[in-house]
Amino acid sequence: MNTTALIYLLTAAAVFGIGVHGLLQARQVLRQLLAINLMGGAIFLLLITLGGGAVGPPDPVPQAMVLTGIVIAVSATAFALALLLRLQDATGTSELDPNDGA
Amino acid sequence: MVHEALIGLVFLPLLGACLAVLPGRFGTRLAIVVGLASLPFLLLPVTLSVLREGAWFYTLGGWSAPLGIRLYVDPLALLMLWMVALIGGLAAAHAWHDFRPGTAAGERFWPLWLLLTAAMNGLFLSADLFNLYVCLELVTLAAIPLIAMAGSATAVRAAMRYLLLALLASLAYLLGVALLYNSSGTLDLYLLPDALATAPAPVTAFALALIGTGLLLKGAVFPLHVWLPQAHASAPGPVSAVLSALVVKTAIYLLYRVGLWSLPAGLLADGAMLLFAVLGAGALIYGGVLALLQDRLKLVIAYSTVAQLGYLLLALPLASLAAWQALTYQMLSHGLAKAAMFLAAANILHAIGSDRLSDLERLDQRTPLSLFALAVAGVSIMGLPPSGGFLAKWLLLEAAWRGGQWGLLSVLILGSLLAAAYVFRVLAAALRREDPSEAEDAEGISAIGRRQATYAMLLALLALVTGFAAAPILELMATGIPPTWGAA
Amino acid sequence: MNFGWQALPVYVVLTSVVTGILIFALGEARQRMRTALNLAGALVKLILILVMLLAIQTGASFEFRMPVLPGLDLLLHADRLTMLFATLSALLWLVTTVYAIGYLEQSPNRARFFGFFSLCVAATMGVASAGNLFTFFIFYELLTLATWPLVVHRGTPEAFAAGRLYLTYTLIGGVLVLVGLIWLTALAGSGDFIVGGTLAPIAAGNEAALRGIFVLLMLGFGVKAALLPLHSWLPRAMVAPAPVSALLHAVAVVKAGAFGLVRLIQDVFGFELALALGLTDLLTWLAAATVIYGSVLALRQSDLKRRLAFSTVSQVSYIALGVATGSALATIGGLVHLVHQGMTKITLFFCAGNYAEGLGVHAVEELDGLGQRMPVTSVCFTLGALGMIGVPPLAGFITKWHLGAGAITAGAPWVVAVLAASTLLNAAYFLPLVHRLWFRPLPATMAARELGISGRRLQALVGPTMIVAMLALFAGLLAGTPGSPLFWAQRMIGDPA
Amino acid sequence: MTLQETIAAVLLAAGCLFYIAGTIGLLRFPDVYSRLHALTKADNLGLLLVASGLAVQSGSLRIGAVLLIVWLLGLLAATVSCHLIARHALHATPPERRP
Amino acid sequence: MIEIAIDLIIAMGVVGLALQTILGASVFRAILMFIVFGLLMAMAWARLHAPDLALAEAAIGAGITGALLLVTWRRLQAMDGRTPRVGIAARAPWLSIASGIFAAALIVALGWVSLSLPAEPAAAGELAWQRLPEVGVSNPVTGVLLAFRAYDTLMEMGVLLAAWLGARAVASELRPGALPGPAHAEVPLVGALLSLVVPISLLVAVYLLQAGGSAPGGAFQGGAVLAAGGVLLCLSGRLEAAERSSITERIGLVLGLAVFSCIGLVMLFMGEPMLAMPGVWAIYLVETALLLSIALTLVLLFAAAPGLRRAP
Repeated sequence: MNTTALIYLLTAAAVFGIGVHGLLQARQVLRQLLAINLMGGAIFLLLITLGGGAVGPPDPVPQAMVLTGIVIAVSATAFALALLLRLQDATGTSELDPNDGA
Repeated sequence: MVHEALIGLVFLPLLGACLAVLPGRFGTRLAIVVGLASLPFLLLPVTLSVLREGAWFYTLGGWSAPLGIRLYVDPLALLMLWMVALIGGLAAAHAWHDFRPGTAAGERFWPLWLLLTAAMNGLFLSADLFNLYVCLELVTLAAIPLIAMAGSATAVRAAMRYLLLALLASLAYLLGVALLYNSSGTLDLYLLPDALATAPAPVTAFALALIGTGLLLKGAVFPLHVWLPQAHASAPGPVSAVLSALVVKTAIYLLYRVGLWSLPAGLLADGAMLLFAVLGAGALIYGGVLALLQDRLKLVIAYSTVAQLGYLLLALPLASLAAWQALTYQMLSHGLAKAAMFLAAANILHAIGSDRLSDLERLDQRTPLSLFALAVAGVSIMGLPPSGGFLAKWLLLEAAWRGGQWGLLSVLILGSLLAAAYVFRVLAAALRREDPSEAEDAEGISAIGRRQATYAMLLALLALVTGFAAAPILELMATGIPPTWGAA
Repeated sequence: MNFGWQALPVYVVLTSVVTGILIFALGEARQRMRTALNLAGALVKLILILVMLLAIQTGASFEFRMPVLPGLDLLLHADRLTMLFATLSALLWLVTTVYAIGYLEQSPNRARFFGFFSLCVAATMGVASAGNLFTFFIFYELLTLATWPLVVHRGTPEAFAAGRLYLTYTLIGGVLVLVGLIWLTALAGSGDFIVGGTLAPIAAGNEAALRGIFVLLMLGFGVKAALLPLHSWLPRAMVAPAPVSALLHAVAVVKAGAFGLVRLIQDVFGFELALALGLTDLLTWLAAATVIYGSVLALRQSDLKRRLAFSTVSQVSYIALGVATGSALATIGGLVHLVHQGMTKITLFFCAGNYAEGLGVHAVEELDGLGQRMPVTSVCFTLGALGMIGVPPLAGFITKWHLGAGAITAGAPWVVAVLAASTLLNAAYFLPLVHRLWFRPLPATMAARELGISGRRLQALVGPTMIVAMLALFAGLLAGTPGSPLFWAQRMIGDPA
Repeated sequence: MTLQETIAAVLLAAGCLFYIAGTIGLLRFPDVYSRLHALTKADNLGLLLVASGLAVQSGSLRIGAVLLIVWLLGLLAATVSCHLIARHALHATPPERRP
Repeated sequence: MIEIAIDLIIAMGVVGLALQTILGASVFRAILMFIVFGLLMAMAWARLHAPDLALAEAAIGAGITGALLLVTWRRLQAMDGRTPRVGIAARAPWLSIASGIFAAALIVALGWVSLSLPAEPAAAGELAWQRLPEVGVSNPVTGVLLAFRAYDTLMEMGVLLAAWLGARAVASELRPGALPGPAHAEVPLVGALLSLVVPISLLVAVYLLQAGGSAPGGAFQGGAVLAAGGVLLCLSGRLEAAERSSITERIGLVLGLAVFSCIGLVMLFMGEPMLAMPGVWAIYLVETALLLSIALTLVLLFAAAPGLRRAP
C-alpha cells in the first residue's frame, strides 16, 4: 500500500468516526448537520483514495459519484437549514428534544 | 412500446414535476394527469411483458452494465410499481381537495408529490447501487417537506428528526456502497453476487452491515423506528398514507434486493436473516403494545405501521416459496389497508377537529363512511378474513408451521392479537355514546368530505378484494422468487 | 369458477351482504326504504333457500369453487347439513327482522344495527354452506366481526365491557381454530367436507397430530358453542338488544360453534376415526358437563334473560352431545336439536323482549300474573318453556328421546342419566316461571303499570313471537311428517330402523 | 538549478516570509484593527511574491497573466473584507470604548 | 518524502478541523472550522489527482455550503429570543461516552477494512477509460456524469429541485418578518467589488463549463461559481427576496431537468436507448441547462425565498 493512500484512508476513517460522534452527541441541529457533512466528506475521501487517487488519476466512476454526492449533500443541507429556520420559528428553539416522540 | 412505457414510469412524473413548478393552475392539472393518472396505463404493457417473458433489464444510454446503469423489472418491482400507481393515485385524489391546484398550498404540494412518485418508481426499477442512493435521497427530500407542510410544531419537529436520521441512514448506505464498489468493481445489484464471490469476506460483511443499518433506519425497523410515529402521525392525511404505505417500504424493498438478490448465500446471509427476524419480532410486539397505549388515532395507526413492518422481516429465515408469497402479499395488503386507515383518519380529523380517541364518540353518526373504511382496513391489519391481510398471515403461518418455526408462529399470533386489540380499541371509541338518549345528529358532511371518504373506502375495499383475488398475484410473485430462495 | 345456477349458495350469501351494504348506504333517516329492503332481502333469501331445498330433494347439487391460495379454495356448497342450518337461519332471520324493526323503533343507530344484522346473517349462511374448513373459518371469523357491533350496540360502558369479553373469547377461539387449521392443512391439505371425513387414509402414524388438531379445533369451536369452560362471554353479552340475543343464541353465533363441532366430527374426521382416536369421549364428557353446569347456573339466575342465557349454554351442548355419542339415533337427536333449540329459544327470547319492552319486566319475580296482562306472549312463553323441558309431544321431547335412545344403542347409558338430570333441572328453572305467569296473582303495581309501548308496536312484537312459537310447536307435533327437521335429519343419517 | 528556478525559489521563500509575518501579527496583536492591519498588508504582498514566483517557475506568459488576475482578485477581496470586518467591529463597540 | 509530509500536514489539518467542528465552543466557530475543513479537503483532492473535485469542493462544499450555514446561523441569531424557549433536557453524560466509544470502534473497523482493499481503479472505472472515446469528450469525469451515468446526474437534478421545493414549502410558513434583512446593504466598497466580481464569476462559470469537456470543470463547478456571484448580490442587497417566483425563475429552476429528460426522451422515440447522447453538442447543451439551474437553485436556496427581484 502506498503511503499517501494509507494516510488518506486513515484520515477518512477518522473523520467519519468524528462525524458519527458529533451527530450522536450534539444538541444543536446545526452542529448535527455539520457532523453529517463531515461524514459525507469522509466517505468521498475514502472513495477517491480507494479509487487510486494516491498514485495517479483516480477511477472516474467514483469521481462522478463524489461530484453527485457533493451536490446532493449541499441540497440536503440547504433544505435542512430551511427546515431549521422553520423549527426555530415554530418551536422557539433550534434543538431537538431527545426525549419527545421516541 | 414496452420500453417507452417503462421509461415513462419514471420520466412522466419527473416531467410532471417540472410542469407543476411552472405557474398556473392548468400546468399543475396537466402535470397530475401526465405524471400520476398515466401510471396504470404505462404499467399495463410492462406487466403483460413480464407475464409473458419474465423479468427483464433495460440498459440506459446503451452503456452496458458494470459501466452504465440498468433498470430491472421483475414481479417484485411490478408489485411495488402498482402500489405506487394505485395507492399513490388514490391518495393524490384525496389530496386534490386539500391542496387544490392553483392555490398557494397546491403550488407547493404537487411538484414535491410528483417528484416523490418519480423517485419511488425510479427506486423500484433501478439496478444500480449508487443510483439507488440518489433515488433514496430524492425520496427523502421530497417526502419530508410534505410532512412539514402540515404546519404544526410537532410536524416540523418530526420532519427535522426524520431528516437527520434519514441523512445518517443514507450516509451509512453510501459508505457501504463505496466499500462494495471497490471490493467488487461493480455497482450493479445483479452483477454483485458473482463479483463478490472473490471479494474479501470481512469487507463484504462490513459493507453489507452498513447498508443494512442504513436501510433498517430508513425502513423504521424496530429499534430504529423512533422517528416514524410522530412523522407519520403529524403529516397531512394523504402524505401519511403514502409514507406508511410506500415510502418506508422503499427501504424494506431495498433490503430485500440487497439481502436476497445480491448477498452470496452462506453463513453471512443466514445470520442476517435471523437478525432481521428477531428485529421483526421485536417490532411486531413493541409496535403493537405501543399502538395500544396511544391516545391519538393517527399515532395508533403509525405505531401499527411499526408493528406491521415486523411481518416483512419476520419470515425471512424461512426462505421458502410460501414465505416469499406471504411477504409480498403482506407488502401489498398492508399498503392498501394502511393507506385507507390514514386517509380515513384524516377525514375524521378534518370533520371533528381532533383525533384523540376520547373525542371520537358517535363517529358512526358523524363520519360513517370514513369509519367504515377504517374498520374494513382494520380487518386487514388484524389479519382476519376476508382480507388481504388474512391471506398474508395465513401464508406466513403456514410457512412457519411447515418450517417448524414455533417461536415465529407464536410471535405471529401474538402480533395479530395485539393488532386486534388496538383496532377494536379504536372502533369501540368510535361507537361510544356518552349519553344514550342523545338525539341523533347527522352532522353535515361536505361534498368534498364525502368524496374524500370514498377514496379511503376504495382503498379499504381493495384491501378486502385482495382477500379473494389472490391467486393471480401470488402466481406472478412465485415467478419472481429471489434466486437464493429457489429457482424461478 | 361458475357463477350460474350451480353457484346458488354464493347468491344466498350475497343477498344479505348486498342488503347490508345498501342499508349502510341509505343512512339513518330513510326508515321505510330500510324496512322494505330488510324484508325484501330476507324474503329473497328464504325463496332461494326453498328453491335449493327442493332442488336438492330432486338430487341436484350446488357447488361454487374459487381458488384463493395455492391449494386452498373458497368452496361453497349445499349438502343436507347445510340446508338444515340454512333453512333454519333464513326462516328465523325473516322473523327476527320483523321483530327487530318493531323492537328498535325510535331507538338510535338503526342503520348500523340492520346493516351488521344483515352481514351477520350473511356470515351465518357462509358458515352453513362452507364446503371446507378453510371457507368455514373465513365465515366463522366474519361472524365474530359482524356480531361485535351488535353486542356493543347500546354504546354503554357495560355494553363495551361485554363486547370486550366477547372479542377476547371469540378471537382467541379463532386463533385456536386457525392454528388447528394450519396444522391440518400442512398435514393433509384442505379436504372438502364429506360425510365420513377425509382423514382416515392418513390416520396411521399421525394419531398424535390428529388428536392435537381435533383438540384445537374443538376448543376453537367450543368458544362460540359456549362449551364449559369457555362459556362466560355468553351471559354477559345479554346486554345487547333482545333481537341480538335471540340471534346470538338461536341462530348465529352459538349455532355456528355447534355446527362447527358437527362438521368436525362428521365431515372432517368422520365419526369412526374420531372414535378410534378416543376423541369423541372427550367431547361427550365436556358436553355432558356443560349440559348440567348450564342448567344448575340457570337455576340460580334471577334475571330472566340471564336465566335464558345459561339455559342456552346447557341446551346447545345437546347438539355436541348427540353427535359425539355417535350412534345414528343420537346423531339425529343432536342435529334435529340444532333446529328445535333454535326455534324454541328464539320464542323465549322474543317473549323476554316483549316483557321488557311492554312492562319493563326483567326479573323473574316480576313475572307474577303476567298471563293476564300479556296473554299471547305468555302463552308463547309457556309453549317455549315446555318445549325446552321436553314435554311430549313438543320439540324438546323429540330431541331428548332420540338422544337417550341413541346413547343406549351407542353403549353409553350414563348419557341418559345426564339427560334425565338435565330435564329435571330444566323443569326446575322453567316451571316456576310458568307457575308465576299463570298461577300467581298480578300485583297491583303491575296491573296499574302502563304499557311502555304503543299498541301497534306491541303487535309488531307479538306477531313474530307467535310465528316462532308456532314453528316450535309444529316442529314437534309434525315431527313425523315429510319435510320436518326430524325427517330431514333422518334422511341425512340414514334410517336408524 | 537554473537561474529561472533560483529566482522562483527566492520569490516563493520571500512570499512565505511575509505570510509568516502576517500570521504572527494576527496571533499576537492586541485588537481587531491592528490584526487586520498586519494581515492585509503582509498577506497581499506575500500573495504577490508567491504568485510571481510561480509565474517565473512556469515560464509561461499565459499562466503569468492568470496568476496576475488571481493576485488582483485576492487584493480586491482582501480589501473589501477587511473593510467590512473593521466596520462591523466598529459598530459592535460602544462609542465610548472606540479607539 | 516532501509529498508525504504535505499529505501528513493536510491529513492532520483535516482531522484537527473535523474535531474542532464537532467540539468548537460556539456554533459559529464550528461553522468556520467546517469551512476551513472544506478548503483543506480541496487541497486533499488536488493531492489525490482529482482537480474536478477540488474545484467542486472549494466552490460547493466550502463556498456555498459555508455561506448557507453562516447565513442560517445569522438568521437563527436574529430569530432567537423572539419566541419563548423550550426547555430541553440535557443529554446524559453516558451517551456522550458511549457515542465516543462507538465512534472509535467504527474508526478502527473502517480503517482496517479499507486498508485491506486495493487502492486502484475498479473494473467499471477501467471500462470508463476504454469507452471514453465513444462519448466524444476527453475528461473522463464529464464522460461518466453526462454519458455513462447520466441517469444519476438527472436524478441528482431532481434532488436539487426537491431541496428548493422543500425549502420554499417550509419557508412559506415562517411567520411574516421572521427573517432579517441583508447584512451588508449600502456599504460603499461592496458596490465596487460587485461590479467587478459578478461579471468575473459569470466569465469563470462559462469558462469552467466549456473546459469541462477536456479539462477539470463542468456544470457543477461552473454553476457553483455563478451561484457565488448571485449570493454576493443577495448579501449586498442588490437582489432581494420576492414573495413569488417569476416565470423566468421557474423555467430556470426546471431547465436542467427538463432539457436533460427531453433529449433523452427524444432519443428514445427515435429508437435509441433512453439518455443516449446524440453528440457532443448535446452534452454541452445539457451542461448549460444544468449550470443555469444549479446556479439559480443555489442562489434561491441561499436567499430562502421563492424568488428574487432587483432592489429598488
